[in-house]
Amino acid sequence: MSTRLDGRKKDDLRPIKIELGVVKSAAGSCYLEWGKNTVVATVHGPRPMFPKHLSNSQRAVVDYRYRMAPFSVSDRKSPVPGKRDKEISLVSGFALESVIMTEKFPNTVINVNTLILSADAGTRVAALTAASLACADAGLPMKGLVSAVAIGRANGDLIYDLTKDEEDAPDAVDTAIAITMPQKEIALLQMDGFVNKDDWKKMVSMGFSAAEKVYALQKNALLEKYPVNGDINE
Amino acid sequence: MSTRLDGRKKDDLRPIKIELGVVKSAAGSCYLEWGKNTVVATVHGPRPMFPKHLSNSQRAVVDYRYRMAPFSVSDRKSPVPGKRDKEISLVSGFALESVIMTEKFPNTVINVNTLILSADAGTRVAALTAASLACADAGLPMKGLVSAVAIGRANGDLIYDLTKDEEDAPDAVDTAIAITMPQKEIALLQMDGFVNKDDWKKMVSMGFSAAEKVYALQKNALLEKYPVNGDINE
Amino acid sequence: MSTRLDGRKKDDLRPIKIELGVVKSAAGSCYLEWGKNTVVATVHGPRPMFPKHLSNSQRAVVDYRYRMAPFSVSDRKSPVPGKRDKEISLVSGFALESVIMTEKFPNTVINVNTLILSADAGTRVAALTAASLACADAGLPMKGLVSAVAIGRANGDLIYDLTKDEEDAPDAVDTAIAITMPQKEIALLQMDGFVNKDDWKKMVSMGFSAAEKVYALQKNALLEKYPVNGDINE
Amino acid sequence: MSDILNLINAGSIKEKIKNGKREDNRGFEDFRDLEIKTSVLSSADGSAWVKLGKTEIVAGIKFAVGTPYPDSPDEGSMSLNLELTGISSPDFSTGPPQIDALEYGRVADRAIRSAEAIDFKKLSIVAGEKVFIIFVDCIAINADGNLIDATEIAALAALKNAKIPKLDEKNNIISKEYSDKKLELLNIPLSFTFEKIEGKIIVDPTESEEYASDARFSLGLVKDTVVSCQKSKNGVFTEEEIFTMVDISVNKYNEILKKIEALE
Amino acid sequence: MSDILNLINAGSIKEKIKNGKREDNRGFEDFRDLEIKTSVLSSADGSAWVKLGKTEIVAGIKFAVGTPYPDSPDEGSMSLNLELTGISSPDFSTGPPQIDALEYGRVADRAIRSAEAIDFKKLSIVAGEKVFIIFVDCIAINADGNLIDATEIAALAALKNAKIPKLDEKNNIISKEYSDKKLELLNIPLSFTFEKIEGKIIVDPTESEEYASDARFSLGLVKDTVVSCQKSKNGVFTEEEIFTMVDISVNKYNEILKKIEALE
Amino acid sequence: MSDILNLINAGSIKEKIKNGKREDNRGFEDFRDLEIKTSVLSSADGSAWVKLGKTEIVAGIKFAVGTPYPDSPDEGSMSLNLELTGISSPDFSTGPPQIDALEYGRVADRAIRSAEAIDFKKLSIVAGEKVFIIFVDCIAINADGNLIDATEIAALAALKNAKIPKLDEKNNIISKEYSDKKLELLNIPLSFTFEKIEGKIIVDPTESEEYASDARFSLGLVKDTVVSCQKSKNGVFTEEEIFTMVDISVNKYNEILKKIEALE
Repeated sequence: MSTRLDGRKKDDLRPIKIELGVVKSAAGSCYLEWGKNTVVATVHGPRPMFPKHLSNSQRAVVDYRYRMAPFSVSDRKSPVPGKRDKEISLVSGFALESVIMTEKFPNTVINVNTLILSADAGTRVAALTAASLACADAGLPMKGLVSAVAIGRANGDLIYDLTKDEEDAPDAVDTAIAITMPQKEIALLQMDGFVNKDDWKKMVSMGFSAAEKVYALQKNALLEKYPVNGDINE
Repeated sequence: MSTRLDGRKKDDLRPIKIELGVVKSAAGSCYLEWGKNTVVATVHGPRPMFPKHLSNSQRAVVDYRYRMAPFSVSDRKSPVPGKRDKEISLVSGFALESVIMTEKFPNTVINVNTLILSADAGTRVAALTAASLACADAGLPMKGLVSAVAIGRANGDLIYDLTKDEEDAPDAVDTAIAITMPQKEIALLQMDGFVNKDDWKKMVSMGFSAAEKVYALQKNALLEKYPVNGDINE
Repeated sequence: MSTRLDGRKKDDLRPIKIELGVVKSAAGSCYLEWGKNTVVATVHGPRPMFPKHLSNSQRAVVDYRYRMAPFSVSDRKSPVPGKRDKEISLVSGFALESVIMTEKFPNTVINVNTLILSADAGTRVAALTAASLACADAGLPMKGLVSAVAIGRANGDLIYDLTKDEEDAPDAVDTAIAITMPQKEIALLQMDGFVNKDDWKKMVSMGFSAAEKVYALQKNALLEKYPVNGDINE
Repeated sequence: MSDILNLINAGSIKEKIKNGKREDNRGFEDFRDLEIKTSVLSSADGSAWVKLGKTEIVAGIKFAVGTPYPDSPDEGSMSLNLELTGISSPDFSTGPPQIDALEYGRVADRAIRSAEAIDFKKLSIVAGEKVFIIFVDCIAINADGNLIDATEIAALAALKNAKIPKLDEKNNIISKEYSDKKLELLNIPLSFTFEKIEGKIIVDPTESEEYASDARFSLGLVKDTVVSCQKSKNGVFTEEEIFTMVDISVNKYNEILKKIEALE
Repeated sequence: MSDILNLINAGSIKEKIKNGKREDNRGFEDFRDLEIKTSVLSSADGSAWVKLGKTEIVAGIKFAVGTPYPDSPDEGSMSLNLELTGISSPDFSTGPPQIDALEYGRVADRAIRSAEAIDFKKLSIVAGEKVFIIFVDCIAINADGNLIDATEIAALAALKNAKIPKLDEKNNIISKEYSDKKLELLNIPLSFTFEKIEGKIIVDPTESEEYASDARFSLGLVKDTVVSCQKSKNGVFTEEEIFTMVDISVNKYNEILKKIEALE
Repeated sequence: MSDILNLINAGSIKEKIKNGKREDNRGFEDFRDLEIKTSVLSSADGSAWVKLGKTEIVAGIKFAVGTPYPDSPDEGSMSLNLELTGISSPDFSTGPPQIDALEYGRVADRAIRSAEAIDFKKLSIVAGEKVFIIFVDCIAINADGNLIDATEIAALAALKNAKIPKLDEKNNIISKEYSDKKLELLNIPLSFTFEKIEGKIIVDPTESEEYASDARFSLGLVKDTVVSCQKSKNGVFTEEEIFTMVDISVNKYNEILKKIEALE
């Protein structure tokens, strides 16, 4: 089995480091390093939503923001959010709404902010994984966690968790996938590339097993900070 | 009598094709081809106006939008409305307010949207003519119709309904005029050019007769769709 | 003692001309020429503040705007306010709030607008001096006036009221200072430069004496327009 | 239809879906009638008017001359934009930023890009200096659901219809004159959008059906090759559901493709 | 004056107009006192301060060096802008986009353009590469009606007052140095704005009169030549009324022109 | 902490200050614990993470290549920006323009500029044509008062940490490759921010203390040289208070400087 540029096997994730509760003023927060990605996520709320006509009388709305720091990428990024940022924010917020018991907080907003401080491919899944932990750290009632990961193809291989160098391969395909745990349903799925139907299905399946690895790390981090609660998701 | 590049006589309009009710979700709508101009107009409302301080306790406000599709002109137009678009929207909305019985709907807004899909001179009068029909199609109570047309000068002649080629003549003058029908009063009058007082008066007078031609076509289109009502404006 | 380019001594101000009540529609106004600076200031209000959540239930809020006309400087300035304009507006508004009895008008806003028509260094202090007079002209209850002036260094000398030419000196330091009169407290203090602690303290002290000169002119202007009231600030 | 009516309507939609029926009696895997007209606008370099049921999208192409990106000096570029204007709904003319239009446009855009439908190298005019930029502007005339698929079809039909403008000696576009070359499309990516209502998967949703659903999935395909996908809304899908939707899409691809290939 | 007071006031204005009187006892065809000062600002390349009754407009000219439009490579350009700021009314400092300022500025701008007041070819510096752009920025100091005519007069007086800057060897503007050439005006377009109240036509309206009226007409003239016009507000005019307003304007033209020609 | 809680809290803060105490038992002239980490981000050309008590600021440096200003053709430039995002408070993610962030960033920026900390001439690449622009982006991770001083420290630590990128033959930046030269800082300006509560002057305020105060003063220093200052809020200071704050700052300067000099 061929190894990758950074020595990983096909189904290895990059090293992930999780720290909870880092931002003192937030209800919940998470600092996460994922390879060379660095992310901070915070949760504020639920709190009453203004303007009222944007609120939902049946449930809380998750206002998710995916933001890249200007210095997180090669060429300085403008602080003004672009189309890509807004699209990722939208679908990531949906993914979180699928596990938060939003029906307990009608007419409110839950603000989830994620900030990419350093980027090396896979930032949206790193942010969503961190955001899911920040929600748990905030003590929000949740049906489960969201465990997100990228699956892709580079140089002919279907692999877990591509780096930027691997994403630059001529045949690269990148699939971002988020799984609700322990329910194992798909909460986010975005892909760009050119891949036949069967390989694509394989990648989706790989997403489930890769997400299990992410979930294990998420659980550990939560258990370390909240040992008395036992495993909150099983 | 000299004929024009496209074979028309001085007091000929370009061919006008009208279709009512084309946009299913709108209260009223009109698709209009006027020479090489293509316009769609829709009417929504009246409905309560927000923010309230912009509403009028005596009558409905007409929120008219004149918009050119990016692909409607030679060089792609930015989708952001410019000064010209806003000015035309303002005075066209005023023209419609002069015939709609807005006093019947205090504190509401009537949204009139016009979209130029293809442009070849005279777009503002084509849009206003279509918008007037869309209002009638929406069943809004009206004192009459607005019939709009451009009158101008090109190559020494005072003529009806200039094309873009004629507008590019060195001595070109362009007057947009909208007449309330059957009242025959001036609801819109905009002009740029350089023309002596007497010729200018002639152009205004020509506007009235040209508007009659437009009005005849408008009536036909309405009678065709609403035959049982008889002629709603006479 | 060396004289300056325009013949002034170190502690001379440029000629200041004040005219009150120039803008008929405003509650209070002031036209002020300060050397080659030309400023107009107007005051409107107090009036109820919208949106309400920006208002203060204990007092009036001063909404101060420092604006430079596009033609007031060498290269045309964009009409869109920049960071510098916003910062000056913020601290100038604070300075005025320190003398206006804002507690008398809870939940209201007092709009203070200043417009630089011609600029030659010292525009922020000219604007604030004019604004203070416009507030008095509007009859707002005030604990005193704000008298503002620039103190600086050019070509080795600590001097009053620099011109643009003096500001361009290689060793130039510029300190904008506003003093509440007759209380003699510092309401605004902004400085850019490179000056040792002791010289800087000297400049601050010079600010107090220079502000006295400005105050004398302000009092004269008010007494001329409102002779029956006597000296309103002593 | 207003939001409130849609909400009320959602209940009956769900009830029908449970019983295997759609509001317009289509099968779960049936598209609505699709009508495509091209060359509908004299001012655009290419144009298409697409009706998918009551949903109508107009797409217009404009070529412009610009400078290439530094990291691809010999390639032109494309910009696809979807606008939801007051024409189709008064809610679009004011109010919050159009996040829906942004998402739909992004999904349509990414499919074309990933499918390598356009050979951007052929859009180079002077390598490193001047390239063609293709603007694909799509405007919703009537919005009755499934704007993503309708936008994708309109964009491709308009691109297929596009003529490349002539250039003068300074490489500026000569207005209304075209070279003999038409824009060549290497692949025809199509979009297939599904909604999940009461556990059932339906294709080509109407606006009412969209309101009744809380999970959407869109797939971009070239024949049996996946080129893009997007899961949206706060519902979830099982792995099996995802696989089923891919299989349905691959089966449907040729049906839609034929309508585009039939165009002049 | 606040909106509410203006509304209350409108009734009495209408009553007076019916009886042939205006609130300030002017005749229906009389302008208010007009005062024009130029060279009022040391920083501008040309400037004017216009008082028309209580309405006051300051106009300042700035030259800049820019690139010409591709379709007129040897012509400079002009940009006229009217700003209604918090100086004249607190309502202008916040709130909705300034549609009024935009309309007034457009009407004033179009008259200058149509009148061919400026020979744009004389503003060419290096054909096809560098031209002068003239910025005419007008700011309302006090707004008491008829801002269009006051803006037009202020803009023209400032243009007439403008000196063309000197250029260095790289064709950049040298600050505060001017060539011997003044900007030449080929024509002096003037604007005449009318309001219709209770069926009567009045010229040079005050702010109160504007509130009492629901039909406005503005005409741009060079002597007896019409160069622009704009009907505004939701009232209407008869053909005869329009003709009357043209005739009044032509008669008034020289009266205003003299004040501008008298300027240095 | 919410605005309302801060207001309630303000009373007890004031009471304590009157009795010579601060909420966290610091002396009036004491800074909170300061921790500075550099090289924390692999993507930035220089970076620092500063903790001042609970206040946390991340600063990242990015070099870009641009054209110089016409009036300083052989000098590069710097742009410092502070962002208060939803990360630190949900109020920052929406709502009014961030006037606080703007003010804090301006104060930090002006101190660096006035101190001539960076030799902009050394940032020239091709005189008159190409220069380096340094972007200093600061983001508040946690906002617990005294953002000005924390931002100043973070900006300087990140600048001190910055490596100058390598350029290719066309003078474009080569990604992730650096020349041997580090960015040299000629002076280290530091900021000292004071609040006045119940007539007492305190340094390095917490967010709660900021709410309890109505007068702020910030001073930028290089050793005993003043390089910038800013009085803010609607309270006032006496001459003597200002002088005292300068003296305190000069005394504190070396204490903070050492922490920055200790950085690699």
